[in-house]
Amino acid sequence: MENTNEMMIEFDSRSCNEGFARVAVAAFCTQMNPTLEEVADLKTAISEAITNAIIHGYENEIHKIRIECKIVGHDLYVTVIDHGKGIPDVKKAMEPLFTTKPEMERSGMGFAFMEAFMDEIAVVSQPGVGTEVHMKKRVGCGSSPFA
Amino acid sequence: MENTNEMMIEFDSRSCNEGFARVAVAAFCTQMNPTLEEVADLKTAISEAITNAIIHGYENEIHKIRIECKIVGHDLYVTVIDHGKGIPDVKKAMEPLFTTKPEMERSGMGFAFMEAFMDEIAVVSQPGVGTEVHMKKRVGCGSSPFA
Amino acid sequence: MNIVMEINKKTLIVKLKGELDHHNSETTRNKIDRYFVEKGLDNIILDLTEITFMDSSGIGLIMGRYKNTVSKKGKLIVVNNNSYIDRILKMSGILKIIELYPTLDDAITKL
Amino acid sequence: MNIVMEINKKTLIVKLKGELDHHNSETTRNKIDRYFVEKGLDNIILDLTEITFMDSSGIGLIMGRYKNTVSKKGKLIVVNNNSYIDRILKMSGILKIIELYPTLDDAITKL
Ligand SMILES: Nc1ncnc2c1ncn2[C@@H]1O[C@H](COP(=O)(O)OP(=O)(O)O)[C@@H](O)[C@H]1O
Ligand SMILES: Nc1ncnc2c1ncn2[C@@H]1O[C@H](COP(=O)(O)OP(=O)(O)O)[C@@H](O)[C@H]1O
Repeated sequence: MENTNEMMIEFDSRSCNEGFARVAVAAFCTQMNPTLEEVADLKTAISEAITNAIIHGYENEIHKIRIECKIVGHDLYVTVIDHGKGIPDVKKAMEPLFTTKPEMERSGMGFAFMEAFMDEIAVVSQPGVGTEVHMKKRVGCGSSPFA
Repeated sequence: MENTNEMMIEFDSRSCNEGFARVAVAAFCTQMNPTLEEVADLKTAISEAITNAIIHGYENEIHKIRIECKIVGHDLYVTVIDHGKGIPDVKKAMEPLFTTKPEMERSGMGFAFMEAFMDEIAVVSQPGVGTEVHMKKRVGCGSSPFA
Repeated sequence: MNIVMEINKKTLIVKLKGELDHHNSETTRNKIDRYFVEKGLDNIILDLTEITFMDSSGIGLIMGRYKNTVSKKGKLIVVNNNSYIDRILKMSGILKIIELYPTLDDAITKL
Repeated sequence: MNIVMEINKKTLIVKLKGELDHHNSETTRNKIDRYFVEKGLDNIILDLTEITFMDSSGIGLIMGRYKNTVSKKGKLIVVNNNSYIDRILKMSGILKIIELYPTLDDAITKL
């Protein structure tokens, strides 16, 4: 249990908070000695999940988005949670190019990017209740965390 | 109510999180178009309050520290909360140079710095229950937020 | 996000600087589209060289501008030489339909 | 936090780089003290020129080293030319007892 560390952030689902949330997660994981590429990957994946909560989950109404982060050794666990409208068919939603908001110029690549940039992703969603995107990434191997 | 925005972070009271917490608050307030000096002031004040929670509130045991931030127009409200041992005499604790941990090379300047770098500070503490440090600062005046 | 636009004959040259996420892509899109329509242009060159962050919202923005140029029988060209943005572009699959050049000069001569 | 130490006669020259907060001050303090004692030195020059962040933990660190040099009848000198760190130093009141110079060369000649 020595090499663990936890943080959580919760913020209004305003698009002006997207940058803040990316920076906060990136700052938290600097203690893992990530490479620049790992930081970039992480920021992109976080950005996709938060954007989805804002535009799909809450459809631009202002409610709370929560990000939970946990470091266990070299593994970073990130969960992005909204209590928005939920996803009726997660499997379909995760197909590349699938989007329910083409009129907003969504590319349907959000989940594909999360899958590409993280090592693991699991989506738990219930219509009318909300969505949780659980992601995991191995970060900063080759150097010891908590230095 | 248009010009408001809220966020909250909660994290383990490990000293390695001090940098993360400062960066998160600074990133949140970039939307207020702060000057470099305002960002520096804010980071110092936050750092003092978090350090106090870690070393005085929890005496280096690992528990949760919470930072609540709210932007209302040009005002930034920040509250740092611990559920640690509390402060028996807040007035005395806030005197410059007063410290209960001289052996840890504390200078007793923490509260003095918070007062100097923020516009307002109020400390609410109860022995055995914990401490809340409420701070306020006017940030980024002369330019409009949420641009 | 910092947007600098310039017109070269029938082409709108757009230089983007900063973070191209969902928050910034909305204003960026509106500014580009207004200019493209007002000036009656056909082509767009999107210079991403100074973009420091991009996610799938950026891909949506590129695709949207691509469609606008196609409907004018024009072209959309992307300029980039940054490896992080390159990965995002490759991964998205849009390079199958959109031309990419490493410098603005290359892009202008290839129009 | 990056610490570079150098010895000049009876003086330990310490160049700090990065953020001097509570987290970093503990290791920094230990490294300085070990060297100061092991090498039997009298004076310390603390170069803060490349410090990007400092709070009252930094003031505690400076005061602690000051006491160590005083007990050896030596001197502690701070080097800094950054206005943000200057404000912190002034506000703390330690400049009433500790000498500050804008460059390392100045500090060395003033010893
Ligand atoms: N947090 C969420 N809440 C509700 N629906 C979501 C959420 N995230 C994703 N979706 C649904 O999944 C679809 C695919 O998402 P994604 O792959 O990120 O593409 P895009 O965001 O471009 O539409 C979305 O169009 C939306 O219908
Ligand atoms: N969060 C806290 N929990 C318990 N005690 C605290 C807390 N914050 C401050 N104190 C008390 O107030 C004193 C003065 O705090 P401060 O001015 O920050 O100086 P320093 O941290 O250098 O001791 C501390 O020494 C401690 O006794």
